[in-house]
Amino acid sequence: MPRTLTINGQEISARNDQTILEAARDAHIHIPVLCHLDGLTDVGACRMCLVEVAGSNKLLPACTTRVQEGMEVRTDTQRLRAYRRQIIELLFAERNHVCAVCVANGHCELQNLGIEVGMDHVRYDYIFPKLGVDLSHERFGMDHNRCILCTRCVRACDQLEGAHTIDVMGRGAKSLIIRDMNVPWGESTTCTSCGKCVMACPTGALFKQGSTVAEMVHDAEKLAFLKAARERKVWNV
Amino acid sequence: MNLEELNATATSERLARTKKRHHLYVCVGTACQALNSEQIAKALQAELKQRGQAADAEVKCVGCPGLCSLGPLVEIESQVNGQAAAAEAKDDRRRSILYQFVKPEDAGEIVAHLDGEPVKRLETPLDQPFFTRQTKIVLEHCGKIDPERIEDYIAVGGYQALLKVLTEMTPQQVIDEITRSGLRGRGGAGFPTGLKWGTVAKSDPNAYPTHVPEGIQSRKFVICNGDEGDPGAFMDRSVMEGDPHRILEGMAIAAYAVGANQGFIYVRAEYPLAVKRLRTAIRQAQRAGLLGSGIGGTAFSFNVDIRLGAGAFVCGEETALIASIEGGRGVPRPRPPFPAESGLWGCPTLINNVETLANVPPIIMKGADWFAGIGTEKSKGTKVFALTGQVKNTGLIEVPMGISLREIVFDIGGGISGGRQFKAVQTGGPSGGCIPAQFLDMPVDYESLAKVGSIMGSGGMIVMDDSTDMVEVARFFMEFCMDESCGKCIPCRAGTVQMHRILTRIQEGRATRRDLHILEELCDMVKHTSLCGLGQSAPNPVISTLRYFREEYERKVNGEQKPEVRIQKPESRSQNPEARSQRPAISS
Amino acid sequence: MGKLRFATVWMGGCSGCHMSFLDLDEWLFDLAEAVEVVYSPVADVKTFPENVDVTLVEGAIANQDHLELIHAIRKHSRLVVSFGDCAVTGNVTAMRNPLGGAEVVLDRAYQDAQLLHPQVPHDDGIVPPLIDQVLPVHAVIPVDLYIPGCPPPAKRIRAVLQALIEGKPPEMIGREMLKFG
Amino acid sequence: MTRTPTTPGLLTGNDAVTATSTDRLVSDKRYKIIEATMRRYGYQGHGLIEALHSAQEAFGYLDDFTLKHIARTLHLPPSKVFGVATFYNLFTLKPQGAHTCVVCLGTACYIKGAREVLAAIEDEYDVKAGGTTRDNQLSLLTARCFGSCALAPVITFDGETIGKVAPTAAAQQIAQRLAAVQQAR
Repeated sequence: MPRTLTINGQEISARNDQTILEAARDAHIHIPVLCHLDGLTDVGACRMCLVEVAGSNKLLPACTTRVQEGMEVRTDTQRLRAYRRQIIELLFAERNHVCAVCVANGHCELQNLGIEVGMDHVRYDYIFPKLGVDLSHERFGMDHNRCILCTRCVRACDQLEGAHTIDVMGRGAKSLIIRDMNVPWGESTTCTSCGKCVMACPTGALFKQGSTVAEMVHDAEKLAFLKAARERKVWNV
Repeated sequence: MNLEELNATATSERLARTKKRHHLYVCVGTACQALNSEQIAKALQAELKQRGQAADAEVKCVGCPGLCSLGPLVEIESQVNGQAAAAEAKDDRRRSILYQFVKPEDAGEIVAHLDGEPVKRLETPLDQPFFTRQTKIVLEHCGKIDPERIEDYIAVGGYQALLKVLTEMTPQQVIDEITRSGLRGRGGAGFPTGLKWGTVAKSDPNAYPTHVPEGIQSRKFVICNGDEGDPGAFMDRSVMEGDPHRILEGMAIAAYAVGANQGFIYVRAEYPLAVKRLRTAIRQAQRAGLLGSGIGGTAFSFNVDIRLGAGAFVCGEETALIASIEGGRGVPRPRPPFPAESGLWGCPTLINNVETLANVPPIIMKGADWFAGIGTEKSKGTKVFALTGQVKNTGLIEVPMGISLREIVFDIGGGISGGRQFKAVQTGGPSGGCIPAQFLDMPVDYESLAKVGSIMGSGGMIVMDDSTDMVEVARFFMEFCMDESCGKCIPCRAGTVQMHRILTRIQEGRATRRDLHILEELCDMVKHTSLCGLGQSAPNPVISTLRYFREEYERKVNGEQKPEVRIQKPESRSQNPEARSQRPAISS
Repeated sequence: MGKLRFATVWMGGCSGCHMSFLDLDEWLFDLAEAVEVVYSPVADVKTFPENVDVTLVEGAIANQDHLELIHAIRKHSRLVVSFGDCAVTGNVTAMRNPLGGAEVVLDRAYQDAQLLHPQVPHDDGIVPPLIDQVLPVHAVIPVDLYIPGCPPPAKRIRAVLQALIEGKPPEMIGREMLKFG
Repeated sequence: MTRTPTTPGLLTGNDAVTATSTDRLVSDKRYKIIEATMRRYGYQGHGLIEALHSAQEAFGYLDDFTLKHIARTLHLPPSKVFGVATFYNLFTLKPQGAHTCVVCLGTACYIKGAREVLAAIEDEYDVKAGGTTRDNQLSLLTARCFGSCALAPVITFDGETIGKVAPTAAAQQIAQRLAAVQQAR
């Protein structure tokens, strides 16, 4: 049964099983996302897609909230813009993101969001944690300095490859992406070297070995393609 | 055990009790136990035996009677037969005496004075405001029954409510009764309990994808949240330790009302005594046919399992708690869908706090109107608080909703200890706020506390005197939230780190007005964008102290921008090449 | 209207931002019409002058000299501009921060990497003492404007300066003006 | 119906169940306790935290071998088991000292000087919170709240609660207990 709702005052109709994010995209309304990736389940973690819904005193993540009849959604208020900028600044301050020397410079979702939210500098203290780079895998590398803990790699490995090689250890600011029991990537016994985690990564945290500055272009769309092909036997080439 | 058998057990227990003239209740709650109260019980027992009074008196190890600061506590209840004693007694049949700071070596003197004058040097009055100003519903049996004997619970009317519900009421009638009582969740947010039960009862277990493990038949679940994580709160622990059957009965009634056959009690592993007593209680209830299949001879089946927390504050949040019971990292997920529609393994799940469930049996027995007659218009019944901090009487109290903070702090609590002045009272733990003196006469209920920027919370109440540094209090709670953040959502994970840095900078005298401004902005953002309650409430201690004690912040931030700059001192460096020979070479 | 008193400063950075500034090519002549360069690595002035209208600061705050100079700059400049990623974020200069203090860097540079006579210069006036953690400029003094980029492209620098000369706030929005790296 | 543990040897490389590791599972009776816990949950994933509790109780900490054994028996990805084991504060991957002292840093204890108590113990034993003394005799930990707030500030020594601890007396109280244990031995 279709639902009618308004987003930013524009009346749109959507299927009842669609999320606000899906409905907005169908109507060509842009909502920024970071932990969302087409083809993976949503976790509502990055809070970039928070929207205002009339009648709700809480901001709701567009990626996990289903549309409802008569919903009035605002995606781009001044308040949301301010919050989004703060969140992106927090990410830049949290680990060591140095765009100038990053493999993903120019192809980075975090960098793009920095531009989108109008970040000209970071107001918070840079934490400068000491984090490692794992180059033990023959084809891929992981630089924890650039990881934003979006868990897209974790989900890609679990949901699309099925290996569940990757998970998160620790908690809070000390969380870290691990393979198996926190072994060097090259020593993982469950990793199939399929590269889906690398495709899923929004930043330069996961990369192909040998890439240098600005050379790492992720292939995130492949994952949605793969999911559709596997589960629905639809090849959207 | 059906109703008839239950009544028979209760009667025979009561009869057995009347045969003993003296009942010696020794508190074996965690605080008193830590002070060797089990030894006191043994010593009393030995003393009774030695004096040949064992047949006449009974020593009972009981849960917390509340006044922990005077512990170990021993209460003596005696049937009075001598004239002299009768004059002192409050009623003509029984008299009660409370002994404080008891040591095992006091046993002889206590037993010797059972029939005569009380031991004056140990006695503390039972008519002091600490006791007389309380209204006990949830804690009515704590301190009166042996939590490790189901017969004790049955003797005071235990499991009557469950059998009444199973034999006389429909699930809808149970939900209506709870709704009419006005009971609200005691875990913090104060959501109407009846409404929650109704939602779970109505929810279709097939509406969302489920993944129930093999061997579990139920498609709806009841969870008792005993993950009492707020520092400074121990209400739930005392109920679990002191009256565990009450919780099982409340859970079974809830399960019947919502249509669940399996329940879980999620308890902090830091509460080993509570876990032990709950395990014992479950075993006893199963043996008595009050848990398991065909409860009380009806067709209703309900099992309860215990799941241990493992040291994660965030697991008090219901979706994180569910993730933990499922065996995973205690990470919350966005709601909706709410657990009432899709919770444990995707099934409709009722999650209630310990204290909420403990209120259920008396509501069923005494009726919704009785309960609704206690408290204020929107906050019914009583609330248990753990009263701690710079107050004379620390311990566990249960008061009617609507009582003023002043009564709690100054009458029940006996005022500020150490001759200092009252400054604030902190409620709601790391999610709550600090309430200053100007609101001392405010009634304690959900709405009033929210209005002044705090929350009811689970019941921690920490009294602070005028020596307390409020910025330090805010920093303390922020450090707590930072350490306990699960790390899933960015505002909480990274925002608490930044807020903590600014608060630390303020404390070190290196902060500017700009820092204060950034702090306030962060508070607002983290509060409104975090995924779960932990993050959403993490800024509360800062917001409330900024609101009432802003001058303490202002005093500390008037300086100029002072980054932490440490300049390397060349002369302090080691210039000895040998000392460095251990270092690996850079290139080969 | 008189000319703007204009300064550029080179702190803890690679001078790439200044190179990019020089990439403004013939527009530099237009700039020279509108501003008077009162202090710059490309001008032979020893002390930072007073009454400066606009100062572009390239580089992060990495040693004691920077620390002293930046306070003088703030004191004497109407508008302080963080010029390039090192000034705005710390960038490459700050990549030593996760390693700990200054000693690790000095050891690496003057001891571990030297085969002959490894020794950290420690006499006064040779190498300014490093500060333990490299800081972006706004962590030390209030900053009025930020030009990101490593280096900021010449077009971006021109857009900012053009606006300042015209007395308007520059519009720092979009990829052209805000991309880091 | 319950599932049975996987046949050994499914994973190759360093995860392979070698003869020695099977020996260890057989010879070390403590694995029987963990086994019993996992059996109680039908060898299903939701028994993971309970299994980790048993293992921690049996061994005092969780080593790689035990974590792998639990992962294999419960049919869980090793990364998930490691993720869970490191999420919760009560699990530790490092061996602890012979004795454990825990300082409560809950609010009630905090405002009654728990921080000073901790500092005094750290000073006396030259160990930081979370660490173990060099002679492996004492591990010093902190806790969020024991719920014994009426006794604030509270510390525990090998599970025994010591209430109303003064900073000046804390180290001495621990020393007494350490001495008592050593004498008993």
